[in-house]
Amino acid sequence: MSKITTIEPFTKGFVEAFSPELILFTGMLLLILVPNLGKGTFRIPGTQLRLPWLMGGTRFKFSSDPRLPAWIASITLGSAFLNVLYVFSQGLDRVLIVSESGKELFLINGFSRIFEMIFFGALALAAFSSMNRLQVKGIGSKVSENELYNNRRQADFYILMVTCALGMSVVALAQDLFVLFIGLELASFSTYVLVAFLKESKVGVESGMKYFIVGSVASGVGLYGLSMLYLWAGSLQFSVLAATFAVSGTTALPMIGIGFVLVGFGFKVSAAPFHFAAPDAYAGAMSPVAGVLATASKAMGMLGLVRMLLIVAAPESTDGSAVWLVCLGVMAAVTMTWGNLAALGSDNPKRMLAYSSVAHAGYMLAALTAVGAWNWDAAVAGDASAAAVAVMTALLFHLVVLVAFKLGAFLVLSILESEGGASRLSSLGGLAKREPLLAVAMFIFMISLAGVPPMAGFLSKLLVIMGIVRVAVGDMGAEITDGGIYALGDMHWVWWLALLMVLNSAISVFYYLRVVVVMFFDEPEEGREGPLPRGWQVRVAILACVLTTVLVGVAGDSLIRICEMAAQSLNYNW
Amino acid sequence: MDDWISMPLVGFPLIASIVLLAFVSNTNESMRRRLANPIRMATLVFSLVLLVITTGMFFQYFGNVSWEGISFNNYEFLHRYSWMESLGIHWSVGMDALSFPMVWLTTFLLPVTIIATWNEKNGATYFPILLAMGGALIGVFVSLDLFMFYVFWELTLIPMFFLILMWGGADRKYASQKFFIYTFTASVVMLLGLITLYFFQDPVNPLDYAGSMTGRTFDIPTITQHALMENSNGNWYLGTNIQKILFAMLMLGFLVKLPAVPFHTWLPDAHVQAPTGGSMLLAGVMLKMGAYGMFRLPISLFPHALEYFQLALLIIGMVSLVWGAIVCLGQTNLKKMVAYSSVSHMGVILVGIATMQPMGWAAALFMMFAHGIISPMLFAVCGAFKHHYHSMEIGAMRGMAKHSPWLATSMMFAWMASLGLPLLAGFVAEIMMFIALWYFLAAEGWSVFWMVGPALVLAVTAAYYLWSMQRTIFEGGDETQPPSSLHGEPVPDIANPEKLAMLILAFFTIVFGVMPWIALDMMHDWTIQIFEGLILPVLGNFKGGA
Amino acid sequence: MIDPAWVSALSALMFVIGLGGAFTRKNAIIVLMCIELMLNAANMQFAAAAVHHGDTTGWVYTLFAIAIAASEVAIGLAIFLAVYGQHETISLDDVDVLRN
Amino acid sequence: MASTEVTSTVHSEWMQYAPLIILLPMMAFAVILFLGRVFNGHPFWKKNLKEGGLIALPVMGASLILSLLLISEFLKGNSGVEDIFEKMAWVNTGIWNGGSTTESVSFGFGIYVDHVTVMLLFVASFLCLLINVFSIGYMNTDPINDNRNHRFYAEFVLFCSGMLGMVLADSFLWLFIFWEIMGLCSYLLIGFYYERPSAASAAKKAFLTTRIGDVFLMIGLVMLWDLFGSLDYAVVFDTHNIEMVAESSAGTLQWALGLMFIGAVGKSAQFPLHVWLPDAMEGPTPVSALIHAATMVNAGLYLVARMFPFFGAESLHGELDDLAFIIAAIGGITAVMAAAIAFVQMDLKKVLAYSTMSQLAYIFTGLGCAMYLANTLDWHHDSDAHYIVIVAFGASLFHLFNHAMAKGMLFMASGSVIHEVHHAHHHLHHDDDHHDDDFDAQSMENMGGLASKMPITATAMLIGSASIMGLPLIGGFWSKEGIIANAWRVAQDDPRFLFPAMCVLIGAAMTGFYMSRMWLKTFAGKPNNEVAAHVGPTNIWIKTPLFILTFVTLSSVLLAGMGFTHWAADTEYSFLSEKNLIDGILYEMGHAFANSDSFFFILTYVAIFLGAIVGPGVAMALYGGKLADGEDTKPWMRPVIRLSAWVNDRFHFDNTALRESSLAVALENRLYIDEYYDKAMLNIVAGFSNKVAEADTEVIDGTIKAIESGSQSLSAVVRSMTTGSARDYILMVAVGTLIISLLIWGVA
Repeated sequence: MSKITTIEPFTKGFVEAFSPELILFTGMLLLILVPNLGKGTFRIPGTQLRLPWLMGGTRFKFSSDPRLPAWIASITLGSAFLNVLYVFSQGLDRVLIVSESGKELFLINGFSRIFEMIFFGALALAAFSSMNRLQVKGIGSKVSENELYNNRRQADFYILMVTCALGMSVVALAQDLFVLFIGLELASFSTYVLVAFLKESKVGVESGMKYFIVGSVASGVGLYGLSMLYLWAGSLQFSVLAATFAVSGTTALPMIGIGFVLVGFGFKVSAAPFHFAAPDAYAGAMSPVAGVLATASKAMGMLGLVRMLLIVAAPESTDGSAVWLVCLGVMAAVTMTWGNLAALGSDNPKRMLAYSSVAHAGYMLAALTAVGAWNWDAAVAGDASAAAVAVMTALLFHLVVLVAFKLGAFLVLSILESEGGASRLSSLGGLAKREPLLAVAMFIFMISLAGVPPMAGFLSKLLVIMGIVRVAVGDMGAEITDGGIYALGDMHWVWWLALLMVLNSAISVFYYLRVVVVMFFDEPEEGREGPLPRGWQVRVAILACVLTTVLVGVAGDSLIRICEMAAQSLNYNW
Repeated sequence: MDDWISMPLVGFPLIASIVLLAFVSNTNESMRRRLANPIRMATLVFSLVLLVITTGMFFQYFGNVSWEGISFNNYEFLHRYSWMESLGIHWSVGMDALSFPMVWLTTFLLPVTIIATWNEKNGATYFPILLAMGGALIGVFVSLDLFMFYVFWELTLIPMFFLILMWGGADRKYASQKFFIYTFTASVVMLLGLITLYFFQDPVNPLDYAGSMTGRTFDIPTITQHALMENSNGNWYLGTNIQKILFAMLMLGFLVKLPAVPFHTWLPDAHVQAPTGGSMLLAGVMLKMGAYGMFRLPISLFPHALEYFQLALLIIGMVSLVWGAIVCLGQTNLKKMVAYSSVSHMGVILVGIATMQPMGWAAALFMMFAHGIISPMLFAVCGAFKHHYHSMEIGAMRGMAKHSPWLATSMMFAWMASLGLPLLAGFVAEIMMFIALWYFLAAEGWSVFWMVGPALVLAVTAAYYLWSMQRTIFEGGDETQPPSSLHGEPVPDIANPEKLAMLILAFFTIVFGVMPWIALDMMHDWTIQIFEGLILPVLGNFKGGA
Repeated sequence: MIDPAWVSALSALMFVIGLGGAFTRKNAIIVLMCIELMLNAANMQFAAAAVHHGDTTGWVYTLFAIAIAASEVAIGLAIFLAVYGQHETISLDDVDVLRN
Repeated sequence: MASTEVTSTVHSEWMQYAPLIILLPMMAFAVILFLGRVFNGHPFWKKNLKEGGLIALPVMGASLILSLLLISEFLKGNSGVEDIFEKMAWVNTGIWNGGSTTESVSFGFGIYVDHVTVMLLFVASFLCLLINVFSIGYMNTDPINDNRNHRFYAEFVLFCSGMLGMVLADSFLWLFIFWEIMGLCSYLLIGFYYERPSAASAAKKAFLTTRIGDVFLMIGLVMLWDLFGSLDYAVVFDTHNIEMVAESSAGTLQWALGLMFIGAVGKSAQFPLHVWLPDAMEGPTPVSALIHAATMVNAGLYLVARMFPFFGAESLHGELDDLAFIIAAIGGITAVMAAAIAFVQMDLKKVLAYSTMSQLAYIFTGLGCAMYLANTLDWHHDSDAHYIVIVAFGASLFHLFNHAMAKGMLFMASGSVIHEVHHAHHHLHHDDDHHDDDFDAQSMENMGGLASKMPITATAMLIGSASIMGLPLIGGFWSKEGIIANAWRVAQDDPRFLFPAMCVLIGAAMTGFYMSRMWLKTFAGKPNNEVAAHVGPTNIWIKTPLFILTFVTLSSVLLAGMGFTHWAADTEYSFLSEKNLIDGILYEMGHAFANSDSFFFILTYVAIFLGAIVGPGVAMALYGGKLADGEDTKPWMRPVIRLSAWVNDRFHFDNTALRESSLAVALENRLYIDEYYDKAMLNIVAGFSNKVAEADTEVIDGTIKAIESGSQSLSAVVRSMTTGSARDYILMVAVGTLIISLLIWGVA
């Protein structure tokens, strides 16, 4: 493992380390400025002299191009993504950015990098594929809601996308709980507005309001939890919190504080019972935005949970298993079951995907639970820390590939949405006849979500189950060789989470397949027999998702290794 | 190149079908109609290539492999390529005398199915899907890696799902989903069992082909090798309880696939709604995946658990046998009846396994093979019946012997083969199963009355088959009008490709009925190898020995 | 100087009032106010803790939190306005097109 | 487990061709079926090849010749077993019975030739050929069979293959295999007129009923295999092996043999599995003659006869007598019951069918008695006892032979009658629709006085009936007397046997009655209607076999003289080894008519009195009568007809009351057994299966569906908690906060 370079902000190496964020920042500025470029002049006060300052007025042809903001955003996010990818491929330079007073602010390592990849990748895909989803026409007297997006509002849309990415990357890098929280709020506020972006429609604003109000309450609770932790530890630095937790972690104040913080992140990952707003939000938001919520935003929440639970309230603090073990186990079980059951009867594909996203959150929580089940402190020899790495690998892998097939599914819906809504299952009717390849893509996303081989979703679920089972089985394999006798009950109870998880994936097949059946079996809805809306960008994005889903499913070894590396870098000890 | 499996048998059909499908889905309706014939020919040729390869393997033309005398846990054409190193996953293929007959059967049924359903609608997509189905099925049988096995195991669901959904009967929507979900549910439980098994390996002692991240391996030969190990306390491999629970979890997946009562209700629905080609492959090969899996994994890995569950398996098997047959009697739908008869025949396999006798196992293996030839013919007949008379109800068309002598003859033949007429393929397995069963029961001191139930099934089987023939082949003649579903069209006989398919199937039914040793010898050899190489050394003395 | 413990207690009370108000009141604006109450409870706690620990970071946290609260209000009000435009009410119970 | 060595192998020149006896017809099956399919309707095929009949004929001829060569070889003293496929054992498998290795087991195919084989081989191949000849005359002249005769001949030769295979097989397994093939052919041929619902249901009934027997046969075989580790005759009949089995599990062996006997009961149409045989008469007459009279129904007898070595084994002395009694008793019951039902049948073929049933029952009784004797007497050392056992066994086999010849002939003759009546009917009514009217060509109501019209047929029928009735000196007499005598001999030892003994004695009188009734109603008296008056003579294909068989039946006295009964039963005995022919005949005569034992002396004459005087006498009194004026018949039939007319004149009585009695009604309804069976099938089996099918969908699949619908409604509940009001969501956040805090705090 390479050495950690510690630098202060704006010193040597800072630009390299922060290059993705700087790219995003630049992109954001461009997004604000470029669409406003025009023949505007500035009249020097008191004179008739007008100096052209290129802002406002009649805009130039290129700056009034409705696709311009989307291109800028896509290129910005895409290059940020590529930048991270490049950095990643160059080996993991670990950089710790500290304040002048020595407080750790940001840590750049494999773990944060991979989350940045998830965030930027998801947002770049969403931005790129929204490009022709937002049809541009002049605002007439009678226009459909889709036609309302002139390029000025498009600029807003993409600015929010980029700020969202910025906020998320702050979350990824933060080494201070409060910094993390600020990043989280930045991203959250962006998503609130993005969800409510369809302000000309009832569902749009309603979903935005619900998402905003419930999200605010959750982050209010979380912030209060932070304040309690601060009151207890005197600092919100992870390193300090972890050290303090090891000493006096089991008192009431930190326990409740951690619980409150969990609420804040729980809302982001849409864990039960904080998930209620999520289906409404997904259903009301535009599909690409919903896709971002289900992937990047969820990854952000999960990242927060990981930081909180594994770094701060680390399992070795107590008798080997984490204090939050039961709590998280219950949460995982309830979340995955609830999500699947609710999705089972849902007729709205977007709600269905939302509930499925809740279920996937449950799977990830189960994985996280497994990490807490075993004392993975490096001091304990043997399989333990390797097991924890394995579970974390599974979690990261799941988050990464989720971008491909979850977002992909939403992108398919987005095409239908721009045609006139995708809020009923029957909207998908006859997709196989209308555009076979799109139906095949959707089919691949669905079976991947269900966890059917050979798709990426299967591999990710397999990894998660493997992680859980590995923790549950522990060292028994070796001990059996030495003469140990074990029964089912000797396995850690997280094994039952794995069982619940496989049963849940069996339930989930039911509703995923229903989508497939509708696409391949049912006739198109009336008035939707014709070809689907055109637009190559969204199709390219879907193709990218399909390829990722299939290729990772068939040959995911390198991604597993990348995730493993990232997982290893989560903790100095690992 | 000496890897005759990976690309030629598995990769080639899968890739070819994906290429064909991708090509077809980019074309319009009329183009697709024009493409149907060339694609049909292409898939036929492809599948014949597969058949030539496997037949060549049998005749030792390829690879010069003698299928008899492969010792336990050794495989021919064994090739391992690293696939997902971090998890200990390899692309690992190989065949032994257990899998080879199944592989041959698959490659044999594939062209026959294509021929039998020569005029299926939407041929441009139908035939490539059949080809994909074949590739996936072969993949299941040649996999020597748990992960790979599971991947192919599930992969078979997808083409079959589409076959039922796109070409099935009126209620295909329900049936295809039920089929998928039901078997998927069972196999995810199996997956959890596999993973738990995986982690019960000992990572401390160096394992072959272990994953870099996990320290364990998915390699079936390596894991099977462990089954022979005892720990220092003289305990069973993995210990009593763990073996039992893993055995049960794996068996659940296989029992549902087989299917055994009470996990069988997906089968009638799937069969009744599936198109002929789907039914043929489903009954011919897919059900056997269950039995194959049992032999390959739980039995080879957990002999002690098998001993523990012997009685349970026996009861499940007997119940399947009897229940399936009795339910058949109560059916009025031709295809449903045939579907339930499959349940009954799969009961034979289970009972054969439960006897824990080489003869019983050989009976089970031969039943897998024989039923794999007979049941496609049954379904081909059902399919032709439906195709020509637009009805599946027994009695919708009578006096077939006059109107459609070919179909009547095929039906008579298939029905007779299925009810276990001697010198047709099914008989040998049945009689061997009965001998092994009584051998076990007698050694355990059971009364002969326990034999009567399963044996009376033969009479019940005859009853429903004869009853259905009475109402289809016989009677009627001039007096009975053709079914109203024909709308006054003349009553047709089956078309030439169907005739050809029936002839091929009938021919091989006779061949393997008269000369069972062609396939049985290697199966026998496999049972002897596993008994002397695994069961007896591990179990020592167990129930059923005299 | 007031014992930070009292401030903490007050902040806890504020938090409970805020949280309780958030799910008992229908009017979105009032709920927003309750949320502000919760945030301010946290702010007070930060301030109190900063005093308790003698750590200035707490003050900084408070400042940031206030900024967050402010932007939250801005966003919230904007959304409520839009909601009112479409639904002609901002009663949380009545804005329930999306359900199940 | 016993050893699986093959004991003796004798190679002879003709043994190696023995498989051809089976294979030739089997190949002919495929050839005829294929050519028939291809050339159906072609004039050459129809006229010159008789739709396959002339392909079958040489094949059956070849089989007969090969059989005869084999038999002569055997008679020369080369007896033994040859495993033809020794090198490619049919089924190789293994069994584990303790220890660390498995034992290999194989089921091979081979040819086994002994006295019983040879006897039945001759019967089968001889009758197959004759009936083939008959078929050409019978089937190809009936327009209803046009263009489907190839099916008949194909199935016919397949049947022959099965029958010959069963006889020649060297193990019970292959016996069973060929047995089943015969069953299939029987099914196909009964259902030959597939368009008739009655034929379809008769075929089904035949297959199913025999299948029930077969199931038990199979269990028996499986048990037998378990005892001996093999099903080869050479192994299971080995004295040493039997000793080993007898030591430990004689009871199990009796069970095994008993279960196998159930198979025989089904195949030979004995009570209670007899119901299929009368219905089987739906098939074409040659089929009835061959399968349902002469050969296939003998398979059951053959199977029981094959069990003789067990009964005769010293080591099983006295262990199997219960089974012997059951065999005899079943025979006794069936003999009387079938004869009684035959009393009231009007259908010519049905009378013969019940007669077949009854006579087979005689043979079963005879076998049962012989088995009893073999099992209880110390016949291995006592030469008197040896003689008794051998003669008892031999008599049964001899009756099998006589009955097969006579009954084959009777059926062919009846077929000839039916054929001509049918033709006369059509000729008379000039109608082209062949199967659409009420006219029943098989009913004796439509016959009468045919002796003058069809003299050859009438003669054959007369001789055949006499043989069945056991008129002294003719055919069946020799064997029937033996059976009755042995039954009473056993009854002296074991009072249980009084029952079968009485049955066979009464049965003799009954046989006399119904056979005479049949002949008289058909051939004597005046034509019952116009059709009968116009019946003409039959064709050469039909006459030839009748002619031949008449002589065979008449010459059975020669066979008796040659010591058939000894030879057929005793491996040590060979033809004419002890006496010359004349001495032999005289010995048999003396034995029959002047028995030194007074009991048997009286018994013989009682039996003769009952069978040859009482039975026929009553029949003559009721149905006798002169031919129509101006009609005359062959000289040898004139006295019979005159006698019947005389008896009728003198002793005629009114039997209306009897005919209308409830017994007669019951008999006409076959004692309601079929009805009970049908009801049981309909109510119990069908009802049960419908219930099970219902349970399958309602309970098993219902559970699955309930899980599905249950999760759907659970889903509705879960989803309804997402009320749409943000307030509730916030409430849930608050509640969640509380729970999380409690859980974390609580656990910590």
